[in-house]
Amino acid sequence: MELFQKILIANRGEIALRVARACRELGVRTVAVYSTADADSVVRRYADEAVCIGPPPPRRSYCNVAAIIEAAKMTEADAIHPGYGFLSEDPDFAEICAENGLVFIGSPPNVMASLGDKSMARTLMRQAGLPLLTGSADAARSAADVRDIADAVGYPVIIKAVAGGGGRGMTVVWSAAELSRAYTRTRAAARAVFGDDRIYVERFLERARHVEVQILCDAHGGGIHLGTRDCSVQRRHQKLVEEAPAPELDPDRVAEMCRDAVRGALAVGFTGLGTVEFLVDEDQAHYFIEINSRIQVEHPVTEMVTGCDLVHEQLYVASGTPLRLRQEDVVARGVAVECRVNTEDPERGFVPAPGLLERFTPPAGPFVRVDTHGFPGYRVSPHYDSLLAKVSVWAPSRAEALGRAERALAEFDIAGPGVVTTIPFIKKVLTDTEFRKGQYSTGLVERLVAD
Amino acid sequence: MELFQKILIANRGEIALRVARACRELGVRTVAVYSTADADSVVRRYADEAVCIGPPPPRRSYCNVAAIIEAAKMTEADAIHPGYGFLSEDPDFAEICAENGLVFIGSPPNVMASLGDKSMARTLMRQAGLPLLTGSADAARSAADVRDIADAVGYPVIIKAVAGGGGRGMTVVWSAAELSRAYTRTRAAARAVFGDDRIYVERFLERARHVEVQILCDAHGGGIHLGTRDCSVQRRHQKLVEEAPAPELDPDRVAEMCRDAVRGALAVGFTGLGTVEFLVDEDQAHYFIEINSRIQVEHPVTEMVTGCDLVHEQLYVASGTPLRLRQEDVVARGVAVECRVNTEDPERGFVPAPGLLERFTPPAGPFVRVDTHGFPGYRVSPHYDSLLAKVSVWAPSRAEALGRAERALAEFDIAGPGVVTTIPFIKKVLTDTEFRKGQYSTGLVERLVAD
Amino acid sequence: MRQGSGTDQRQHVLGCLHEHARRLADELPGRLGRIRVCSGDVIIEVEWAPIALAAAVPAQLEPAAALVSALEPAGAIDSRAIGSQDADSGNTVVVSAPLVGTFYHAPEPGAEPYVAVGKVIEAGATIGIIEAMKLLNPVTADTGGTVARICVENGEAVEFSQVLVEITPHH
Amino acid sequence: MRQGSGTDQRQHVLGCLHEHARRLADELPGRLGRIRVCSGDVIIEVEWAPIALAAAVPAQLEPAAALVSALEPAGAIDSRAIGSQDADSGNTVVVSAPLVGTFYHAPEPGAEPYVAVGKVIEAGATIGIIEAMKLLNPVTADTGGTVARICVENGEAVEFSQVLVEITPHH
Repeated sequence: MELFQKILIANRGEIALRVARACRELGVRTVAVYSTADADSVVRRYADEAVCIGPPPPRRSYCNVAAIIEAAKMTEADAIHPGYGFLSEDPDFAEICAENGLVFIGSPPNVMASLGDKSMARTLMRQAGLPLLTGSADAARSAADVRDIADAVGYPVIIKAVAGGGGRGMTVVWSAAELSRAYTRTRAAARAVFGDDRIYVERFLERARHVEVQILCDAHGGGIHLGTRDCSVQRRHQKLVEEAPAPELDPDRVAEMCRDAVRGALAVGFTGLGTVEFLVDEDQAHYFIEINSRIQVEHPVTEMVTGCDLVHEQLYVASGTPLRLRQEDVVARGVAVECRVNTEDPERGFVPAPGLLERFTPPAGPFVRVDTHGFPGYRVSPHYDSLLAKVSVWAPSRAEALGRAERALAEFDIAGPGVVTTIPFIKKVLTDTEFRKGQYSTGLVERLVAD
Repeated sequence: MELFQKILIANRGEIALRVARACRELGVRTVAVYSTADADSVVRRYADEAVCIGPPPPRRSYCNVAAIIEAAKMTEADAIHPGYGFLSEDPDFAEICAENGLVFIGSPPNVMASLGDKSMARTLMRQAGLPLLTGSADAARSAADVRDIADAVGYPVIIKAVAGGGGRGMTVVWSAAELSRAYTRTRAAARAVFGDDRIYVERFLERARHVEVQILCDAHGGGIHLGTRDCSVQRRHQKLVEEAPAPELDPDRVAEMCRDAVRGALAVGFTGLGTVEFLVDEDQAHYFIEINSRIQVEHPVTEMVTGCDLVHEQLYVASGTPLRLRQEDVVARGVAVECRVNTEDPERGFVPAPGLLERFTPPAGPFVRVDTHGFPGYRVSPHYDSLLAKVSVWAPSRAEALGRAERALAEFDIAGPGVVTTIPFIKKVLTDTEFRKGQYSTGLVERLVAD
Repeated sequence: MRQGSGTDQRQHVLGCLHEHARRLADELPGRLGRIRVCSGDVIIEVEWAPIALAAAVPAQLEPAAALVSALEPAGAIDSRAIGSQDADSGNTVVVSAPLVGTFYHAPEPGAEPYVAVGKVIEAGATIGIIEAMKLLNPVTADTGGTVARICVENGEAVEFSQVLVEITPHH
Repeated sequence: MRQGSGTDQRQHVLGCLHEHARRLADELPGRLGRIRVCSGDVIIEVEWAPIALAAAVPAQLEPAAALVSALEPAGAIDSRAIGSQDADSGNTVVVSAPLVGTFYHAPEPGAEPYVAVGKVIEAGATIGIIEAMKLLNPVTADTGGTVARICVENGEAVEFSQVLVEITPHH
């Protein structure tokens, strides 16, 4: 099976560079696309070719389907890697790629459409036998409908946008008194953000952990998992620290969750690289939340414990190659931790704090990996996500990995006028007693912020 | 068992930084020492304290025993890590450390002394049952003695200085006609360089591979090995590319060699981290060459395949902790390759080409590790070794590792007036057909240089 | 695609200079009259307003605002944006590609090109067509004048903000 | 200082210049009128604001030589080498530690110190002792003069090239 000749990378920042590196290792040529705000980006220089696709606003550049398709055609690319965010889970874009003879590196459009509808995804996974949090069978039809469900489920409940996902478009409701207002607000927000005001209701777990399973499925019905990641260190559903494997879980429960993940994905015809997200309660029961069909920001921790280059494998299955790994070939070793270094000010509610990087030297040395698009003299753009660097470390044990993460973060030299990063906050997380014990839940960050 | 409180790092360059990183991960404070030529070094800033110990010439700074001992005393360090080179295998220095209440992180002085005498090391290893190349039982006493041995062994032979090692002080003799001149010359050189003109004679293997075994022994008689490294890519006995494990060897032969290594080390009371070097002939028979009792330049490849931080383990055994790993805990996975980026000009016989690094951005990304003391604006000093950076990569297979090494080297951005590196030459090695097959010998570099 | 690495570097330097100027202005006490930052052979000049002459004021001010916009990388890049702008090269303005696609000189194969070098056009005139996703998008000039140069061949692919045509305006 | 042509180096230099300008403005007394920092042939110019219009002559300060040594990292460090050199501070020379060890003012506890501030010494005079590995190493001054300052306490550990004593030479 032939790999691709030339891949257009329809993304920016660290993930664009990460994909370009994988392509180069596999002898695949690359096309970078960039907005005028990213004219000095590393990936623009790194790629074999580069095309300017529009002005800074994403909808006119990185989400500009016409510009990207035209760029692929003019450079004679045969596939498009969408990275994460932007167009990575857009079924329409995937379909247009196909119509233009381009391989979209992701799941088939109809599968993405089903999974993107969180209510339908719930239904499909229930049919596949995955455990779900009690809640609405389908999208709730009215305020009364929502009230009936909430009463049946018991408070607190969470109202989620059907078109949401990735932590966006959800509201926790603690009592019946708040319900009607929360319903109205969530619907309005969903309509504004997603153009789809359907919502559904689920039981809300207060002390849950957010655990996800990395899956990889080929186009021939084969599917494997690559173990778990714990992503409970979140602030308003935005992840700050992730680790693999999820700590302090019963191995049998983990095995069951991973089997569920693969079964669920295969049941809906999923192909490519994906993540099945679960909530895990205090009794270690797991509940399906959603499936993502993109490479995740936090994929390096899985790579470090499995030794598997996920982007390589993603390209292989996208090209039609059957899985190169059997389930028994995937052996997790040690512990990996990723720290997200964002240009945000934790002291001021994590507001973006971009600016010119006058000093920028990432950490290095044994078992440390840094994915970043930063360099000395780089100006962090206010137009995009504030993720500047991912510092990932590996060690044989969790305690050693956390020590190594602290060492690495202490080495990171970033300075510039106006530039503030999440590093000090991440250090607080790493030294938190509850976190050290591996017994943390999604409430951790809120507690640390309050301190 | 308590680890050290504060370690003085009696070295410079990348290895000093590497040791400082390990110390920081383990919560051990560090003292850097530096010559006036290294006043702007990274490790000086990285360490908790720093002491200027002398002017640029090594014998007045990094080999200046009095200055280093005094620096350790004034900073109240409790141990000294010697790195590699300089004082790392100097039994007198180790003894003076002990007299001053400082732990020398290495093997006991008497063991180092025995192993440093290559003729005595041969004798000890023969007694321990290790296979040796046929040659003189002891140091050869005269030209006639040498001739008798050479006639018995058969040409070509190699004349080696008893006090040599690490590839220094040896001459290959192809025929009886050259013998007398080579004998005289090698003795004279040995006298000049080592202050000891004793030599010995061994059979010379033309198409041999240089394979070494990483060993770790505690102070309680315990010893394990951490697998093999192939270091056959050498130019005049200076290594350029190393990999772990040594490729294309019969697993039973490897197991035997590794057992020999541990047995030999334990037989002479070796403790700490060390390397047992072997020549492996075309029939995969192995012959002992020497034992080194220091951390090796090429240790990262072993770390990458075993997941074991060798400097951590070195510190633990030096502090008296029993081995933390059993032999069965050491499991090699995948293949790691290290490329030495030296500031040398391969086009002009590898002459040093130091200078100001106007541009310096090392490669990064998945499964790439760079150990370097370089930074933009750093001036490579002509006073010291020309090793500027070690680019190490890991992958599940050797072919993938070589592809990744090529990717990483292509990313390395180094430029400055007068600065030339070995990168282009290393690229030639990586793409060489014989090397790709894993069937190379110590003659590889010479052939590539001749091309 | 078109910006050489020399330009990249220069922009990078400019960004730094800008920062230096700004920070000096921030950090230095008193009432500044002049800051000069130069990279040619690395010069920083700071001049304070002559106090006694406060009334006569700032004839000599190389105003901060001008410096900022000249040194601002974002501004430099945005100047490649859609439509016509003053080009560096004196008195021509450029029409750049407002989208990615294939540039055509004429409405259809064999037809008369919209413009030719030397032709006089009015503001708002169509200078070509960019085809993207099978849609034909006319490209118009914001400024009238004489067509000085056609920078892209007929049927050539263009990226966003690529210069298509240069026009010498009439004054 | 070796002047590289690269942007990186120039930026580094610029950073230094910036620092100099800021610090000068911070440190210098009076009301500043003008600072000029230059690297081409290394100049700093500071102009004070004309106080009462007329007569205030712009004082030109800070000789180039001082700036050179301030900007040259390697040079600055090498100037810490063994023996006596001209110090930055005008007309004193320093005696620095020729080895690492413990500095003693006197040959033995309770004895008269070799030198004291104000004492006149001749070239070659012992100014103290450094003990290293139980050996006592006398430290001598290359230049005679009046002892201006003793920079290290008795019994204090010193690193290589650390300044021990400052001497004002006689002319």
